[in-house]
Amino acid sequence: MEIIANHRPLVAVAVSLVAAVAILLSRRHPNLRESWTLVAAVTKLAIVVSMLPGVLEGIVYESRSLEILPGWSLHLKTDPFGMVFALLAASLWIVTSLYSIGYMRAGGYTHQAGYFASFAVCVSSAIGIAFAANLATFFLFYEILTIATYPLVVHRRNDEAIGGGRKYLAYTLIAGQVLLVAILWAARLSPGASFSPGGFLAGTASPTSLRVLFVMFMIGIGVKAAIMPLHGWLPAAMVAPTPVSALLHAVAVVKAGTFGCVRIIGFVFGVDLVAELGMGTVLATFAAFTIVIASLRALGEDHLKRRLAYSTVSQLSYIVLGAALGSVTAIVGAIFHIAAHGFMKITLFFCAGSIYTKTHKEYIRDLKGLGRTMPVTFGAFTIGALGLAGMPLMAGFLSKWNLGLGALESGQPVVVFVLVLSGLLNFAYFFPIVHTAFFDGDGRGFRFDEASPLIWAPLALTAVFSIVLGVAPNYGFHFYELAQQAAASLFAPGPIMLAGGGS
Amino acid sequence: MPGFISRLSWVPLLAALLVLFYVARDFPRMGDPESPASTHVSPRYIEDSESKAGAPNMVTAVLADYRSYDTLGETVVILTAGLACLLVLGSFRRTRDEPEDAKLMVQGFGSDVLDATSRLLIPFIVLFAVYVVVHGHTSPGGGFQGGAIFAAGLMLVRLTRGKAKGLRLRAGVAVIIACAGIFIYLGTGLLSLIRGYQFLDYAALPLPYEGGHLREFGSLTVEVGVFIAVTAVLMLIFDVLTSGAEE
Amino acid sequence: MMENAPVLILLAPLTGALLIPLLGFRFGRAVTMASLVASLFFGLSSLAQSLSAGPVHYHLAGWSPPWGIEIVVDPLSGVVASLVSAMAVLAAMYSGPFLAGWTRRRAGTFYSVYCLLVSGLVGIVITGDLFNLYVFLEISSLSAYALLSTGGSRSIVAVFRYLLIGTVAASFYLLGVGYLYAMTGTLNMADMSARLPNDDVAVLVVAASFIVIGLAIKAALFPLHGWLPDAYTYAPGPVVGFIAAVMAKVSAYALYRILYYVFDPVGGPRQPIELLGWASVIAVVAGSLMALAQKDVQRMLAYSSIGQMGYIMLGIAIGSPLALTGAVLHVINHAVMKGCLFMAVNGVQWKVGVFRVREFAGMAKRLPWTMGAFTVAALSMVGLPPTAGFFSKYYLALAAIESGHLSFLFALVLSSLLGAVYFFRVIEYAYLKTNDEPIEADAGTEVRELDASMLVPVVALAALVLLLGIFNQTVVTMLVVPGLPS
Amino acid sequence: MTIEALSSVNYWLAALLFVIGLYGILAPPNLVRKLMGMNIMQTAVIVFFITLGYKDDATPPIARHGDHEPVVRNYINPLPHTLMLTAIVVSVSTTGVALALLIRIHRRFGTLSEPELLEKLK
Repeated sequence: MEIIANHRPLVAVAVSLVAAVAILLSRRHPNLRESWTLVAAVTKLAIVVSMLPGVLEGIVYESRSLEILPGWSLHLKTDPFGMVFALLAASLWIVTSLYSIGYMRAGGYTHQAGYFASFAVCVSSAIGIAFAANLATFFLFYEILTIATYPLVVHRRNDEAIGGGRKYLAYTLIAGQVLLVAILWAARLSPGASFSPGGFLAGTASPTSLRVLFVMFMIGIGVKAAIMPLHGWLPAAMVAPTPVSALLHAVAVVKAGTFGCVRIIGFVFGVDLVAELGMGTVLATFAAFTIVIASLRALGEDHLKRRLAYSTVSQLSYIVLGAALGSVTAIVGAIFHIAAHGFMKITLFFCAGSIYTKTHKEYIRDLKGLGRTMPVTFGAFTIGALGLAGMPLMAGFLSKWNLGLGALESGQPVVVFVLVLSGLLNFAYFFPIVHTAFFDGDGRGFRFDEASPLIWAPLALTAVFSIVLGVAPNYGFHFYELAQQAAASLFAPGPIMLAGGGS
Repeated sequence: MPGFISRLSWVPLLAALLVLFYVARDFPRMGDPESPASTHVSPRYIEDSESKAGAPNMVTAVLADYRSYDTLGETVVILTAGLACLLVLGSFRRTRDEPEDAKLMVQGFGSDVLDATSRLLIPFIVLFAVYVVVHGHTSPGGGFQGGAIFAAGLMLVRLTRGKAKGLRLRAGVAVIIACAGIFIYLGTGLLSLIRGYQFLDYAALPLPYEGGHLREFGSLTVEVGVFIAVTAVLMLIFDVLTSGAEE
Repeated sequence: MMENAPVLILLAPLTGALLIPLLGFRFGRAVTMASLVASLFFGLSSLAQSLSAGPVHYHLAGWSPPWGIEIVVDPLSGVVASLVSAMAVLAAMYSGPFLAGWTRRRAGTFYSVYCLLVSGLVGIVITGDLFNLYVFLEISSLSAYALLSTGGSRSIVAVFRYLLIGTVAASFYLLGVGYLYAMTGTLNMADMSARLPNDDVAVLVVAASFIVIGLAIKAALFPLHGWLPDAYTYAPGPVVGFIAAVMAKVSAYALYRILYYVFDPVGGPRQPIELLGWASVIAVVAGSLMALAQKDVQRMLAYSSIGQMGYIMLGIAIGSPLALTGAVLHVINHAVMKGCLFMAVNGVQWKVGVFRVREFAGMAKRLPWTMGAFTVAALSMVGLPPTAGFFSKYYLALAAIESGHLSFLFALVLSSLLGAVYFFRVIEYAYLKTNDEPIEADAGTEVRELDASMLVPVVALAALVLLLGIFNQTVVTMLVVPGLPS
Repeated sequence: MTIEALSSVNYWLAALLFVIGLYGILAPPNLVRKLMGMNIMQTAVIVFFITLGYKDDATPPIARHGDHEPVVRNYINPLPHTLMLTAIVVSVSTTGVALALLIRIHRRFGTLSEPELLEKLK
């Protein structure tokens, strides 16, 4: 367990910021512009992966640069938990950029320079959030993410998009202010503290005020994590081009929310404190309700992307639920689900986008028989759907299994029931799609008629990986191992505690 | 809104008045020689004015020497006012439809009586103005007063015999003269600055005097500068105010 | 020469103002730039002096205070003075194209008055004498009236109202000073703070209240802000950026200087400061609300200035080191960002001839750099990291929590959100809407950026907004904290 | 007591003038009257300062001829007079600018009463 002062985390964040500038400057030359994106994406992933072995051996790469707030420097640090999110964001950025290039060209979209630039900034801030070692750094990137996502949401420039953008800003900016107040308060309670496993707020104030503080944190974070009733912006933001929805829902924004949620619970308050404040149960209840109700809403939606959005709302609450339950296994499940859900949900959105590009169909009822002409797309879709539903040997199963065990550990058997129920609901709202696609419609024979490979290759890739993640969860990025280490660090305050304390 | 204010404004005003009356108790008794104002800073002025600043007229001493920086600022205020009028009203040019009184302003109110009287008075006014300036050190007076009187004399000419008469100044020229006047003041200060003293420290002036006399001459130069500036600016303002519009 | 730097900060622009008529009006622009740059240089050098070797006291005419007048450049006044002359340089650069169409003499006069304005403001900042402060207050006000009045007939009416209210304010200030003089017999700030009776007798309270009222009017604090909106809305393009950026702030600075360096912040009269606190809270909210109601962008900015002055006053009123840090930091930040906003908007107005929010549709395509700068500054006004506005707001909010005034905190948060609403409205129009009804000035969406001499200041200020944000800790530790009252 | 009352009569006068001036600025609809109110207000301040300078049975602050060691008691305080010279100059300048503005307003709108002006500005 050693700490290495090393600016690789900072570089990993900076790469795509530089790329964003380069993209804006070369707005006249599409190919140059997109090669910037790809170069940056590959570099970023390379940097992040290069730190993986070290992190697995318990090395912490730490980068402290200039002081941004009294007592708080721009402090980036690679702990196993952050690594999960960083790897997810970095790897999915490559896939998404490939996909967007194909998608945006096929769709003939305008303002592409702005699009790719904001995309790059979003990914930067996601990495920044992943590696942030104190609240100030976290908040800095959190707000940058908020603003950088806005141009993506309103990308289509029509009234619907503008309306969605307004709703998005209204939710996220208000939440941002609440979060700011919470952070100020935390800064008063323990100035300049940095995230540490087990938290740093214990015993700094009366339980009541800590409860209020916790609620404020959860409101500030919960909007991005789309915990009901704070989820309203998410379906509205569906007006964005599909790759953006994919980014919003699989990688950057909502994951930043859930990630932050776990950060706050595990590294600011500490699981034990949350438990003894009795807030864990409250949060768990909210999460459970979100899981069920969002699934029901998904059932009611006929618009494909909006159904996926509601499915996201429900799936994200798995993660919040795991963190709220606060037992080792549950948290392993939660952290692992960040990765698993990322890959599966992005697959589903890519599929939606591919369908839209090819057929401009957005509603499920129109998908009759498409499976026979777009086998790759719907094959991938099926995989993703099964995975989310928690089918064994799929990534989703692993996280649910852990969540269930964790629930039993922390003596909440009712949660298991919720999980099973939501699994069934998942089947209920995904299976019809698959069925319509493959078995409905006129019996025309099989005919391969996909959109361009730039579109179907990425989604095939992610689909395959989400199977791999289920079969061999440690293959490649060692997500499961990272999750286990992160969870363990929360409960075994040993040397890790010291290291995490940013000593 | 203004109507509303005008109907209710007396309420806070009355309150303010009462407060002011109330606090008047705490002031030192009027004319009390032991009051802080009479005992702290001012004694030094009274004692040293003549010996150190070379001016029996203590007001002039304070004005042109101890607090000469204030006076510089005050002269600049006048210049600013002149330039402001120039910017607001533009310089002399006739309007197409010049109002009656403005016509009068242009030809003057001249009648024989006025004419004779003013011819008689004006030389004395000008003379008195100069006297007020140069005697500012030993008797009430100084650059501002002198300038004001001199300008009044010129205005009398303008009023009686028309704008064209009596040291006709075009706006640009007036501004230049005013700036030159202030520059005499500023230059005196800069001179002492260049000679390694503090700004406006008359002790630095290269004149064959020392002590009070030297300072007396320093402040006299300054007063002259003020006199020129004030005269020019007052004439400028008068001419601009009585001139037609630019558009 | 350097030992005279403090007085030269003021003499440079003053000399410039005199030289313009003497050398001939055609050199107006050159002389102005030269003198302002010189003033900035002397400001920075005396600031460096004060940071390294403690406050610099300069005794004018060689008479030691309290008999003579002294100039005091401590880190605080050094920073503000440098800020003023820096903004002045940028604004002078910006004003060029506006005055291109004027007659030579009018432009020259304009520049001369502009120099006088700068010297007046600098004089207020660096003086150590209460009455001298009044003199320079009047110089700056008169020149401001003159400059603002060049904005057309509507501006004339607004300026006349400004003149009346401004003179009332000055009289209030002077009467307050008179009360203090009656109690102490001195006008020198340091000497007076030593001689003021330390128990708050009624006279002190009234004197303090008069000074607070007077300077609060000049600083457009909420209930006394009546002159500001019209004066700024109809103000001419070349100067409104500068006047809106620094003028009210200098008055706020003077208030701060008097309340914390002349009066004893502990033993002195507290009531006026309490009053100031609540007034500024109302100002913060009311300013934002009124800005929300505006259709004209420049008027919107004017009202948002009222709210932002509330921030500064709030910091001054709370008075803890954190709060004062926040206030001074916000003086710097707000000067930069509001200057950027006004210059950008007036650039648009000058180039395309539109002011209403609706007419900004599609402006981002035509003036990409200008609107980019506008957006950066707007985000900073809303207070989003990493722009400068966030950090001063952070200090103020922290101070509000620390002092237990949660209502202050609430006001700050609320005004950020309102700011987000009215600024994003403009941004939305500029970037997302396309102008369906063609603007009478000229339709078309081809890129037609501002002239370099206007664009450079705007973009430079926008860049400064980001730099001030990212390196705020450097600014705070190096410049702001040394200036806090001991 | 009577002495006390008399002693602050000047302060009262100044206060009264000040408030009258303030009223004169707020109340009347005519801009010229407002301007007069402004001048009254400035005069009030001047009266106040001059009052501060006064000393019982002392002469104006000009050293009598040959009086080379002036005694503080014999001369009134010169400082307020100096300051008020400046204040007078300031008020003159302000009035000048104000008049210029008024002339311009009258030329443009043909009226000097605020209500009409506001009407015309709509």
